[in-house]
Amino acid sequence: MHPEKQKHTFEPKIIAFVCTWCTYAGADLAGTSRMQYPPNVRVLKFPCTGRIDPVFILKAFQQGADGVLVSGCHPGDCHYIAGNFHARRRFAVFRKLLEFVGVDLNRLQFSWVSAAEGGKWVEVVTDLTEKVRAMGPMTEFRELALEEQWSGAINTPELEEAYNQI
Amino acid sequence: MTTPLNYSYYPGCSLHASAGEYDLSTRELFKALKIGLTEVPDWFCCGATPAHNVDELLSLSLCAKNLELAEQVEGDLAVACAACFSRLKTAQHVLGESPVKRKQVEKALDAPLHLDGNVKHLLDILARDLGLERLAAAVNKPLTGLKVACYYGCLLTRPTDVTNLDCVEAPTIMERVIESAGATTVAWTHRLECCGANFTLSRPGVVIQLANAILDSAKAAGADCIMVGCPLCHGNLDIRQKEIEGVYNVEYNLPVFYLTQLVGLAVGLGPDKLGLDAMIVNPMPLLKEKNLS
Amino acid sequence: MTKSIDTSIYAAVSEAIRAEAQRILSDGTVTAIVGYAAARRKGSAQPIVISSADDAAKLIFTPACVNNLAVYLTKAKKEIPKKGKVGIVVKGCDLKALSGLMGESQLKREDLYLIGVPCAGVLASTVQPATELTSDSIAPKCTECDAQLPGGCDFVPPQAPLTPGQTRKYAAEIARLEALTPAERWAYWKEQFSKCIKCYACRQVCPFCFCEQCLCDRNKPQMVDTTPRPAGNTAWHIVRAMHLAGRCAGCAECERVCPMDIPLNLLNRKMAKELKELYDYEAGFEVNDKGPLNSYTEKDDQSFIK
Amino acid sequence: MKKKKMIISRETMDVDFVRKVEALSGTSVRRCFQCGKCSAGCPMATFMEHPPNRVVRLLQLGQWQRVLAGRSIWYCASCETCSTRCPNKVHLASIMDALRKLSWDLDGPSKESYVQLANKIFLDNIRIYGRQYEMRLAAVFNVKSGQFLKDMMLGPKLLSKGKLKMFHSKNKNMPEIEKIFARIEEMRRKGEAL
Amino acid sequence: MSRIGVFICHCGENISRTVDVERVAREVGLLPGVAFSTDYKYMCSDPGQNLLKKAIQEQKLSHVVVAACSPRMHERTFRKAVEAAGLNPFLCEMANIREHCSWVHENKEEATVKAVEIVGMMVERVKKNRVLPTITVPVTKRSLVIGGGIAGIQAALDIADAGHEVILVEREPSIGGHMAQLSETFPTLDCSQCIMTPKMVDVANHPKIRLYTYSEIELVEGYIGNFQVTIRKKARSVDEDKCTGCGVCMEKCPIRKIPNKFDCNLGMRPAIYVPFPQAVPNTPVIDRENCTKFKTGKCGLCQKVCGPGAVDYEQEDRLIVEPVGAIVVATGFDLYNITEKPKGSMIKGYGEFGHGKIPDVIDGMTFERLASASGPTGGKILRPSDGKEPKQIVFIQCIGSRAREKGISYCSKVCCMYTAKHTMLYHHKVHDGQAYVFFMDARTPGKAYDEFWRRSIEEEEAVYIRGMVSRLYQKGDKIVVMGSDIAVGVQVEIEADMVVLATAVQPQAGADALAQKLGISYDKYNFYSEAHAKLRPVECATAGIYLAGACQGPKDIPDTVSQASAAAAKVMTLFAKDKLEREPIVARVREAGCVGCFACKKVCAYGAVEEKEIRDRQGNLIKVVAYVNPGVCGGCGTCQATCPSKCVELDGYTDEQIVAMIEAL
Repeated sequence: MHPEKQKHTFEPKIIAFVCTWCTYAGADLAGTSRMQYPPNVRVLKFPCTGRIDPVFILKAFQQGADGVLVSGCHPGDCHYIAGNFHARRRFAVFRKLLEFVGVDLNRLQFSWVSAAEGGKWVEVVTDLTEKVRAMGPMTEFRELALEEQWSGAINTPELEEAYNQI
Repeated sequence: MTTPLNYSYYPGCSLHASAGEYDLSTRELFKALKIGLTEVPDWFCCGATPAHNVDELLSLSLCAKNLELAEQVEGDLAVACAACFSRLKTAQHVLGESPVKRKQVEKALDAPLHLDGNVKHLLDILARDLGLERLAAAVNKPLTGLKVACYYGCLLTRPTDVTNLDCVEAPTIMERVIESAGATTVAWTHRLECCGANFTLSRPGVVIQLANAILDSAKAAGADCIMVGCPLCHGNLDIRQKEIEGVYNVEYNLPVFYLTQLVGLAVGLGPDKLGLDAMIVNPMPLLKEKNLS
Repeated sequence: MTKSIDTSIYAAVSEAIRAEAQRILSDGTVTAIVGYAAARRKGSAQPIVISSADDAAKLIFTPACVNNLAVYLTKAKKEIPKKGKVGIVVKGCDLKALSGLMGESQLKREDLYLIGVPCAGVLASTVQPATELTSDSIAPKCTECDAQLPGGCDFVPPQAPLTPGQTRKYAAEIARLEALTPAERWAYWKEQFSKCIKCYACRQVCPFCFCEQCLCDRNKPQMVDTTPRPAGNTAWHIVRAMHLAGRCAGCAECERVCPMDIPLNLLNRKMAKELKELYDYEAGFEVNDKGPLNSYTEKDDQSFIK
Repeated sequence: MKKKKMIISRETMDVDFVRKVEALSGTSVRRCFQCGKCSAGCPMATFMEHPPNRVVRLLQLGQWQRVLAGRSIWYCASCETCSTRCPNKVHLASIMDALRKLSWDLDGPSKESYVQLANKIFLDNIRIYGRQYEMRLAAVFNVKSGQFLKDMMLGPKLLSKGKLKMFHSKNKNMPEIEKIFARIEEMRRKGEAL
Repeated sequence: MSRIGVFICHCGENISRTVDVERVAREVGLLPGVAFSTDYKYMCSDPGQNLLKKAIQEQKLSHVVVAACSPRMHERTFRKAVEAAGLNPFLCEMANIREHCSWVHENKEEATVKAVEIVGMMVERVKKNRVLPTITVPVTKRSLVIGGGIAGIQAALDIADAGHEVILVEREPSIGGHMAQLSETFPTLDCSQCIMTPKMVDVANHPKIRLYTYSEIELVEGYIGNFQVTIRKKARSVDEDKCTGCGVCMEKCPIRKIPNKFDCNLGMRPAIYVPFPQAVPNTPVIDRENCTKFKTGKCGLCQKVCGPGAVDYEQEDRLIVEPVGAIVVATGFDLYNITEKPKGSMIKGYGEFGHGKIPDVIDGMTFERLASASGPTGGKILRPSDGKEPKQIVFIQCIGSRAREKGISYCSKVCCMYTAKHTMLYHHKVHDGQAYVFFMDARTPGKAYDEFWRRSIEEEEAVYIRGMVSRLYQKGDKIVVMGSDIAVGVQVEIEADMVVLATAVQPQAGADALAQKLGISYDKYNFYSEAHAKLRPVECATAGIYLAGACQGPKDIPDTVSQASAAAAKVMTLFAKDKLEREPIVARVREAGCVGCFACKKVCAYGAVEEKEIRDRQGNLIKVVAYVNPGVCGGCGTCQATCPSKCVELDGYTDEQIVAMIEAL
């Protein structure tokens, strides 16, 4: 018995950067346990959260992601000894930077999901999807990409025509 | 520097009826200890066991309403009756955990819920807020030589992780409080056993059997008296004691004090201020014997 | 209210620098000295490299000596350090950058002769070189300076700078921005970044941007859009701030040289503030083996992680 | 009830009823693995025809009629010893509450009428007076249960000790109480609450 | 131009039930660079793999994407197949459309669209994959075994018998572990010490085994084939080379009343002691906390009486570094106890049983010591409180185990059997006594196990009561047991003389700290995690580290010995080759761009980054750059994320590959 599926007008794109040993395995466990979660997430596998460059998060937003999830092993459980500890500092600082330039941090989630936490994976992904869905699309970077220099206002008919012909 | 202690006070129905001495002694004791106590205006029954027994929604709604009323008075909510205490705490817990039930109760009250206030049993206030040291300092007439069996009953510490008064299986808070008042406590086996509670009305036979086991255990451990924090326990152990003695053909003669009565004695309050005359098993011979009256 | 700032010691400081330079060049302690000399316009100053004791008289220190000379030891004049030990005139802020560079294996302490200057502040980039130094004309970074007297140098003139308490300009601006909503902040920075013409002067002048190939110039893969358009500009400035986090010593050269007046140091200061709050890290005179983002403790804050 | 053979099939196992119990009690019935620790510690087990663990067992089999027909649930004192000690975190005391509530709704097919009667009078008292008056509670109970002489010995003694108040004081919140009762009834009528 | 082949697996119906595989194949086939795409019922089957190989050769494919289950499942399988077809295995990637798609979604349209996108991402990624040559590293053919219980002893003997050196490290002063404490063993009732002590002696005498007792693991560095292990050899205060084991010191020691942990604190020992008479090595150790010499500086009697002059009060902890190629972890278990636990701890105690304060309520191990002929009572079952023989004895099973409320949900596996054994031992020793057992389920799978349990009831007259106990309390010199018999449906009360609790098996205290040193994973109870529950039950996910015994989960002796031998076999397999091939997922430095800031070196947890001088032809130093030792590199990529100019790249996870995936969104 399943509840009637709700139709949404906006389906957010969520990108998840995960480590292969814990969170990827946790997501696998969610699968083997046949848990259900929204299909909005695309998973990118890394050996370790230590490998995840903040630039990837930026790149993901620029490529149209509405939400980004970064998830790895719990502290002390890193397969590579300390990658997640380095990542923890790196992202603690990076999110402050993004916040300062005006990115709503509700779109950027960090989590520890172990290989045994299929349920937590489902919860984290579902929560983020629903949260971002409620917030609507991430327009900031997308609008930026469409803009030219000096705010990109196309304010004369000639320019407009020229632009349209491109 | 210590900040003055002030509480809103929920006596509960029994304290306005059969357990009037509990109410009286609580008010007098707190006055003597300079702890403020303001009765919640126009509180009503928490629903007690019958309500949650057959109608949880009603029970939760009544408790939530009382918690709302308590908000009108400054301070944490002090509760004397163990059953009221357990019910109010449980309601807070359940409504905090279950959004479904919370919604239903909000609807029944037609008002948003106030669940953040602290609900504290008198024991908690004496042992933690006031502190045992300050309590001991207020003792004028230590209960030296009085051997007390502290009876917790069911509801002071239960449910687990909800009342948070003390360890659910091995509580010591009553012992600590009354030892601070100079009394000796006895180790006995039936501290946490049920007395039959509200079956006193519908199935008194049950109560007589269970209460007998408790009295027997306390007597066997060498106690002079029993201390309780619940009017229902008190009723079953004190009011029915003579009847029990008759049924089992034994003699216990164990006065059953409310904790506020015993602590009140130690603080130096007279029998009239503690309602000792309302006790069915007359405590006066014992108190005389121990030089406490 | 405008308060004037006492720069009377600068003359004596200049004198002391010249004498010391004369000495160390003559006795061969150093082969060259990087310092400041007067430039053509009245009151202005410019960096100079001298290798003869005769040129020591050219050295000065004035409120116009704004440059961070550390950059001359790394990429700008890479050949300089190789000739032998080099002397360098450093303000406190510049010294922090040097310490950072030493921590990142770009310089060795034993290759340097540090001439520290007691500094009461230098001029803002927005005023003319001959302007009097006041609480208005002072460079914003100097309002937050905690390093008027450099420490651990080989030589520091004995004069002590006097500085009045001042409004911390970056702190105030950071607080103002933090109080805004994310959307308002985004609008603010969008406006600022849209001015950027990608001239990379900020990169050029930064002592820490010593990479031979900048990530932002790479095209395989292209991590950051290289064209001077808002999307790429925003990415560049975010990446720049992130790469400098935990390294930037606050010399504010980036902001000074920006032709479009983008408040670049604001981002750097914000990062510094966060690192202070999170890991109690501050750039200082001591050489750290590891920066705050190259190290960790097991108890680091993780309240933001689910 | 005579011990009838239990015919088990999908039809005779009333899973919906069990789900209702689980919703009301907020605890799982299936989780119980029948260790019997609840029955071992239950002060009332000797008065019950089905000890607590068996009440849960019957529920697991969807045989609620057998449970409600007996007096076990009405002999539970709500002391919560079972819930406290259950190794499996089955909150049996809440299950008992839920069963009594459902039995009450079904107008009590149970044998145990005294406890139900006491509860009923108790709740009526709250609705009418806002608080409980033990004298009235006892008096009405004795009248309604036909035990006119029960506890006769206690009455005068208690009265003399001031333990039974004959009169009740006024409560400003009485209209509120009535509204709460009414709203709950309304919700139930509309099916918004169990 | 790449010629990518995409293979979509149905996984029977596991994928095709919710993902329209034909449509995925069709749509992916249109992507630039995709030369071939198809779907098949079972890609991992032989015909599936043949299909893949044939397509590579016939279609001249340059890269392969297999869209199927999780790469954690079959990446190896497909990379092997690709290699067999003549392509470099690292030109093959898997798209996970089962665990991450078909199994977690129900809507076919949504799942299909997602699958297309997942495969599309992997297509873009694989285009950037490079040929990676396999890396070979040398293997140090010595192994470390941590823990000297039966698991560690068995593993050490097996490996040593195969001719490889073994370093055996034990925390306690003697090897033997818990098995040395047992009296008899089920289901044969042979004496534990009779079968255990010869093995302990074998260890001591084996030329290939180096034994470090009273020692702990301080630090583990390196990787499979090349670990560097630092061992802390705690100060024993007795020189092992000089000591002859005569025992005079122990006889003369004036401190005699220290509870002996080996005897579950029932017996007493002196301050200089061996835990039990058959200890290996038979060298005493001074318990510095209780020794008068160490407490006050006076005494020194043991040194005076020691003929060979072995007692050395100045001895200090020593750190020893041992290079090893493989590690067997055999740290065993500890028993749960019912005492009160700190507030907020995951595990709770048993207040209803008095929190361990009733003296005659003991645990199973204490009963073993009472029953053991070498125990403190010489094998007599006597009450700790008054030394009387208990005539009514109650055993309660599942204490702590299967008790979600107490924080442990698992079954401890051995208690049913050892309780049955206890009833027999009791019946043999106290003929007029009666044993009762409260139990929920009797779990007796195993050869001759159920027969053993039935024997305890049918022949040894133990009374089994199906039901649990709610409360225990002291009443006079009896313990009142309030239980129930759920078969009868009544409460049961027994006035017992003694109660034995079958408490849960837990990992050793500090198991998590050791796991963190080793870099292996563990579950929420701190049991070590195997790489695969069924197919790799003795290996850790961390290569080169193997598990034996109860540190991985509750086990009885036969299971433990089997697993220890299996772990030893794994070590021998590793040692069978001189060089080890390893995945080439390692970081490489682009020296041209490296400016030598060594941020990479600072963050590398493996110490894999070295400094390398670049010189011109005349030998002049041009610059110093970073160099990653591929043998040491763990492959986490933290260096790359840290490098500001990205001049260090992790093969297999390059920026190009990752950016390609992000851009494919």
